[in-house]
Amino acid sequence: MHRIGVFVCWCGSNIAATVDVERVVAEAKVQPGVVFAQDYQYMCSEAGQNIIKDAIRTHALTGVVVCSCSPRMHEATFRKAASLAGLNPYMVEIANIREHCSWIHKDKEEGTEKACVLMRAAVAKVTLNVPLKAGESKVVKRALVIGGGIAGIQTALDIADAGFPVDIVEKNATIGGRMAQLDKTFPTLDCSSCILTPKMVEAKANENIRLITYAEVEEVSGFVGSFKAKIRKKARFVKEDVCTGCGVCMSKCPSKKGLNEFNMGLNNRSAIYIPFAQAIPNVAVIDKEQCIKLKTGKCGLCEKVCTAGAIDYTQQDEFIEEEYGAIVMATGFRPIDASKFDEYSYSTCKDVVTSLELERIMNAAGPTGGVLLRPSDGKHPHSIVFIQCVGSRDVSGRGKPYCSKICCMYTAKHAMLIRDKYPDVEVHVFYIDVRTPGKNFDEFYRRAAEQYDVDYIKGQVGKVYEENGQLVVRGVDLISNEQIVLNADMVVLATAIEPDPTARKVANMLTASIDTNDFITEAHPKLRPVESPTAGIFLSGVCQGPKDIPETVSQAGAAASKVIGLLAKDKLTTNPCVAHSDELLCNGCSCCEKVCPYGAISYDTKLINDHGVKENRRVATVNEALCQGCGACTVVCPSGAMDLKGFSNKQIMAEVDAICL
Amino acid sequence: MQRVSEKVIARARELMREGTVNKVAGWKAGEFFYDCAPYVFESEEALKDLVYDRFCAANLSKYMIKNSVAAGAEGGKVLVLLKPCDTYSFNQLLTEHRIARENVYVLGVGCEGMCDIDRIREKGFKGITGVDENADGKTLTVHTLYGDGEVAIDDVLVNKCEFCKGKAHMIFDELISDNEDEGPRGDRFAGVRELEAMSPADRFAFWQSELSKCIRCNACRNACPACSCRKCVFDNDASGIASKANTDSFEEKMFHIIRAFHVAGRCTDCGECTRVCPQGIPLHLFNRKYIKDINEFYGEYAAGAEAGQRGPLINYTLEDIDPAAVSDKGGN
Amino acid sequence: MSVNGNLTAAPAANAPAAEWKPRIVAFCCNWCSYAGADLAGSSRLAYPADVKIIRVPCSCRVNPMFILKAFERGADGVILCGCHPGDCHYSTGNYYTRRRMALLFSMLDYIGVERGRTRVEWVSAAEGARFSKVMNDFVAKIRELGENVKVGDLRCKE
Amino acid sequence: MNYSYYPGCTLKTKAQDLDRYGRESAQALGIVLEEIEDWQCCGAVYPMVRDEIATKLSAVRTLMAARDKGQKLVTLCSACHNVLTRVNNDMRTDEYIRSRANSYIAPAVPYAGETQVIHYLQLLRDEYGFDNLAKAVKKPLKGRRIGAYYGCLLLRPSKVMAFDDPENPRIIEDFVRALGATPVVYGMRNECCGAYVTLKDEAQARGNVDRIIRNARIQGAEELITACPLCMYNLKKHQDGSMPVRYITELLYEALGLGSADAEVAVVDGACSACGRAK
Amino acid sequence: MQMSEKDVAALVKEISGSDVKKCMKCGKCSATCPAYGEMRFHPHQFVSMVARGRVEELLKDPTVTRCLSCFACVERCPRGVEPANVVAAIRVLAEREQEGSNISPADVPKLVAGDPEIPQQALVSAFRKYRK
Repeated sequence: MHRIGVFVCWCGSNIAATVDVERVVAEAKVQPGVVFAQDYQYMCSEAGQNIIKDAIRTHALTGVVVCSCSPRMHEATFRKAASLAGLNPYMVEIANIREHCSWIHKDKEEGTEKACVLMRAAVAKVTLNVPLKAGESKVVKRALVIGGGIAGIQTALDIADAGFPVDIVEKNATIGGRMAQLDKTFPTLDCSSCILTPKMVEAKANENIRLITYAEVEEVSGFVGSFKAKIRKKARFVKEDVCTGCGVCMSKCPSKKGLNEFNMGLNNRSAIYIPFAQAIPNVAVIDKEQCIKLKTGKCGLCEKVCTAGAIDYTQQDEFIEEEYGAIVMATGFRPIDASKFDEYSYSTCKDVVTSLELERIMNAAGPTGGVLLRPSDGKHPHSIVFIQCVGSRDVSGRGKPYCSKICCMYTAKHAMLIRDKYPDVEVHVFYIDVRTPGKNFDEFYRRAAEQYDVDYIKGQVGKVYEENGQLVVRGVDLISNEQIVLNADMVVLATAIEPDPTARKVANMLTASIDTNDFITEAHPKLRPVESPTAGIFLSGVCQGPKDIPETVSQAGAAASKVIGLLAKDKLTTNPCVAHSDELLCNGCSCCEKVCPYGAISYDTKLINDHGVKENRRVATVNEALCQGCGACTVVCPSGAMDLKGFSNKQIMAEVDAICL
Repeated sequence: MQRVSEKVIARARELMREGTVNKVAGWKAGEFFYDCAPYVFESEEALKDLVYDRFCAANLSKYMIKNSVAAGAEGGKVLVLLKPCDTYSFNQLLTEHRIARENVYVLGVGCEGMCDIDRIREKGFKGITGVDENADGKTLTVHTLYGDGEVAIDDVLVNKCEFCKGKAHMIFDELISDNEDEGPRGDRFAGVRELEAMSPADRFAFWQSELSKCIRCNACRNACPACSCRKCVFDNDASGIASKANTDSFEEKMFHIIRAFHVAGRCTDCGECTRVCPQGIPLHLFNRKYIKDINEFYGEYAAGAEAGQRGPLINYTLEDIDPAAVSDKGGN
Repeated sequence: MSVNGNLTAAPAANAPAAEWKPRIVAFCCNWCSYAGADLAGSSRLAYPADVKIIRVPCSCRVNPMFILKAFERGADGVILCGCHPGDCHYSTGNYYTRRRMALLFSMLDYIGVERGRTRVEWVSAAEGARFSKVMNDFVAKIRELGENVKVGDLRCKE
Repeated sequence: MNYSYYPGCTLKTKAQDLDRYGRESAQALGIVLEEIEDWQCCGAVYPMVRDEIATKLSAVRTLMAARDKGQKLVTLCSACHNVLTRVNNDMRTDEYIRSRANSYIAPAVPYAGETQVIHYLQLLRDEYGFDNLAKAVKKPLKGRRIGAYYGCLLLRPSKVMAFDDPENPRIIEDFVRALGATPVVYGMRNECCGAYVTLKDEAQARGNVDRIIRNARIQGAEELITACPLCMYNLKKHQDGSMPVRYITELLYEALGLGSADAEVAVVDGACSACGRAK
Repeated sequence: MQMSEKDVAALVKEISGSDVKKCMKCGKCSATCPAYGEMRFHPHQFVSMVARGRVEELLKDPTVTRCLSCFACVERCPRGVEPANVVAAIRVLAEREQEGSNISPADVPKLVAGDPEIPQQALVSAFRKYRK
């Protein structure tokens, strides 16, 4: 039998002035199941709490209703008190007779009446409460970072510094990512390598960090605190621990016609190669599509010249299986394919380049040794036109609907660097808007225009074509309202960026949700920007949305601190107000699975004993560690198999009933 | 329809004989020629009772939930005869993982519309002893104790066929059909629009008068392929709406409204609910209201047009209309 | 403009008959609207006592059955409040609410429960004033519509 | 391979070369082009405003004729191709236009865009195959440096025309290559020739043609080819005659060894037989 | 009945089928327009002025007929605005108001006499484009 106690708080005069608390007590006493009711000036005070505790013990209460302020204020207080008195804390319900009643009504009669209804609803609910117990789950104290660019490196370094082991899985042969390809960084113009490579070295040296390069995550199972990942380490055909990175193999390799990815295909590399001089690990890798030995069985030159004996043509892909408590996505971005915008003649004119290609051309370690030369004939250009927003803010279907965020700044950077180093070069920039929110950003852009005399033209370019070894650029100057035709030696396209194509695959594996542009969705756009809605999955860098280096690094740190906070716990307490599926009622229709934002529901075929009939059925199971208790699943379940603990169908129906009495 | 019928029956026997299937879900004539009921035939011999005529309106998809599993357990396959409209239900059940597809052999059967014996009677025929389809395919000869008469098929179609969705099968392993798909027939939302045009008070009166006829026989629930829960919420005490204890009449009163919402976005408009209702309640008007709203709010959606579709109620877009658009539209 | 004005003016002026008080159920999500209602309270922004709030974790927890139950029990209006679209604590909950309620309200109207008796409003935790205004508006609307049909009698024709 | 063929008015009068060599070449390749009976003018320009239905009807009739024969509809003139493809798209996707057009024409079977409209070049590329065409070439046009002039109508709007990459098309270049000649890619090949504005203001059209021919010449083209009679007219009229311009079918005819297609053909004067009512 | 300027602008939006609000004012339409020099108003201005309901000036401008309907602006617009359709709608409305003002059948013999090479296509196009 229910033995409910009702406690009515005066809250000084806050409640008592508009609610006749004694009448509420009297009314409570006649509710079915209520065996005790009392009012007191301040229920939340120690004395008030003692009244509750004593009553629980004395009257062997099975449920408690406190008529007081908002549960958002003191629900935890009263639950704790109940639990100290030996009652399950989830057997406490609050009737909010202050914020929702006494404070908004002036008429005491009206206020009292309403307070009685709210009390009745809470009593009706609490009679249907069941004791709940917060679950616990283990935390594996190791983190996985997917992606070894600046975002992944920074996150890993911060986690490792806190004393937790962390693995970086990088799909390329070296860590470093896009930042390694950049020449200078805005707005300070410091050299990208100079600030990145020390971090790469640090990652390599840190004993808490394991670098798994040339590798991809293949499978992930489990949930927050205990994920299991299977990682494929692709065959390098070079023993990683033996190779000294001397580079002799590269010079002797006869197959030199591979496109150099690091230089955006602007020059070639050998079949056995180290991506760039500062690569970490500084170990060669063989491109198996290009290697003569691997394709035909003949050659083997690199093996002969390798004094360390590091070459192994028989190497196979390896698999690593590991458990992790948390996973960070840092999968980064790539520029979109500029050939989708061939009104700018990217496909047909070599001197039309993307900004990332220009970055390599400007870089001392790039294909031209850092000298600004036209790709077509290697001559010095005298005029350069930059076109912004190529494929950004584009809803025509060819580009991306979003602003890529970094292009305005890097274009200003390029323009400034060119004008600084080669004052004879005329630089024009066609822009729609110049977007420079960020510390010292607008000043930077203005410096390009004012100090470096970069010609900013508000308008777009409609067509670029080649004539006489030069590029003809037809554009519009919207301010002077005229169409202009410029001759240029080079055209640079500020192409939009898009999430790296691996992001979608990885997100699917992690059941992390992804938006229509393939950026990973954050748990809350404002309040939980570095977490995925899937517990235990964190976001670092551009995989979440376009951002520059400072933003990436700060987000990387934020993701790391979230990971550290998680790994620091020995056990995870789980919210007991979670969904639960009744296997006997479940149809196996998968509707609940589809609306769950956390991937907390899975389907398995199980042997079900339905009142003596045993059969294999496809039924839903809720992972209580992942479920956050929103209840979306309960409504789509036509059979009512899915219910939410603490807010069950019956409980809410009882409240409705009590209110509409 | 005669030609298709013969081919279908012959083919069903053949598949049974060959051993491709060991069961056939089809229709069997009952006591009267017009009460063709779903039946699962388990031998070639039994198939002599298989019929396929103008009175085989029953949708057999739902029977595949149990029978596909059972057939699998026996290591066999079940043949199911599906008319074009039935295939939508079949697909929807596949979407909801209710049918073991690998154990079912779907024979799509052509259909030119099913007839409603009550509507024939309404034409003034008494003592009907039999009905034959005439060669023109457009009329029926009605044999009665008092002589023969003729009636146009179009005038005696069951409601769902009056608003036929089209002659195309959405899924099949094999197809026996002579029909060209002419697309949907009639304006199936006309009835909904008519109601929408009434005042709220008149609408309430309309439904009150219709729903008061309900005797809670559960025929609609039993026939409906979307109403296929292992245990209905109305029979589930924990749901808070069941009325076992009889303390609460909620279920009694709101049964059809709740049922309609439970099948919203999943209902294929197969029309079985209305067809089987012994009290003649136009239950399809609930379902079509939801379908019409879904189409208008979220874009055309036909449940069961394809297996694996994501239904409108388990989906959203950022640009969805706000419920205010509904609240404000009427205004009163 | 006085919010309180709405409260006192209506009954006194023209309600000689036995005073009818609307029964109004408000479902509020825990993270935004319930907090918004708390803020309305702590800011002393009045709205009629006819409104009774039921706390749910998310607007998407509200099963259409709850609303039908309320109407069956004689409620005159039901309002559902949740986080603004895009701000759902659970990311996507209110998007599903939006669809379910649009369809349910349209259906309720179809069986004769006027459209004005059902409403969804998005109220954030910071919008105490808005919460109060929404409730005042809603109650005013329900008073204007008067007593609801007896949905409970849907199957009890004389 | 049998196809419905829609020549259009201009191909029966001023652009007979485009038509004649197209037909004869097709015949030589074993492609049967069946001219639609009693065809009417396509309308010459696609009516761009949504409330103009009547001007789309003759195109619908043509499309319907091909539908009734169960054949793909082959066009040769760029303008006809543009109009027919776009009206067909309207009939397929735009309920408003579809229902209005059908109620005007009131055909036995309503038309809903079932016909597939393909250009002669697409016929060669997708149905016959450029590789097969290369094999059928008897007199390869070796050493000739030919610039493709696409103009606007074949390519745009690309979402509807779905002809080729609208900014970097290659179908005519591939065609030229199949005929054994050397294609010259130049940027202005998809910019407008001046079109009908030539009747209003010759100078405007001349400016356009100047830019196109200059760019083609500088990039190394020695002759141009086109599939559009109006482009042909503008390209020839507004230059000094130093850049030869030919129809694509003339070149094909020549490469197939069917004879030499001299661009100078007797002008057949008189009223347009099919679309006389426009006058 | 006289329509207000606002109504005409609404009509332009309707018959052009173009959503002018989607324009982000990048100017690519005007950058790409081959008739830029011949037209008093340029594609981006058409879009902007129609969006703001200022169509009177556009309707009075005779240079609207210089648009080539080449669709380069439509093809290259990153926002799917279709400026050429807006220009066409303005042109058509202007022509509907002033029947046959831009070309008349009487002009044909003169045109053809001046140049026997003019293809039918040009004549029909011009008639379709320049007359109601």
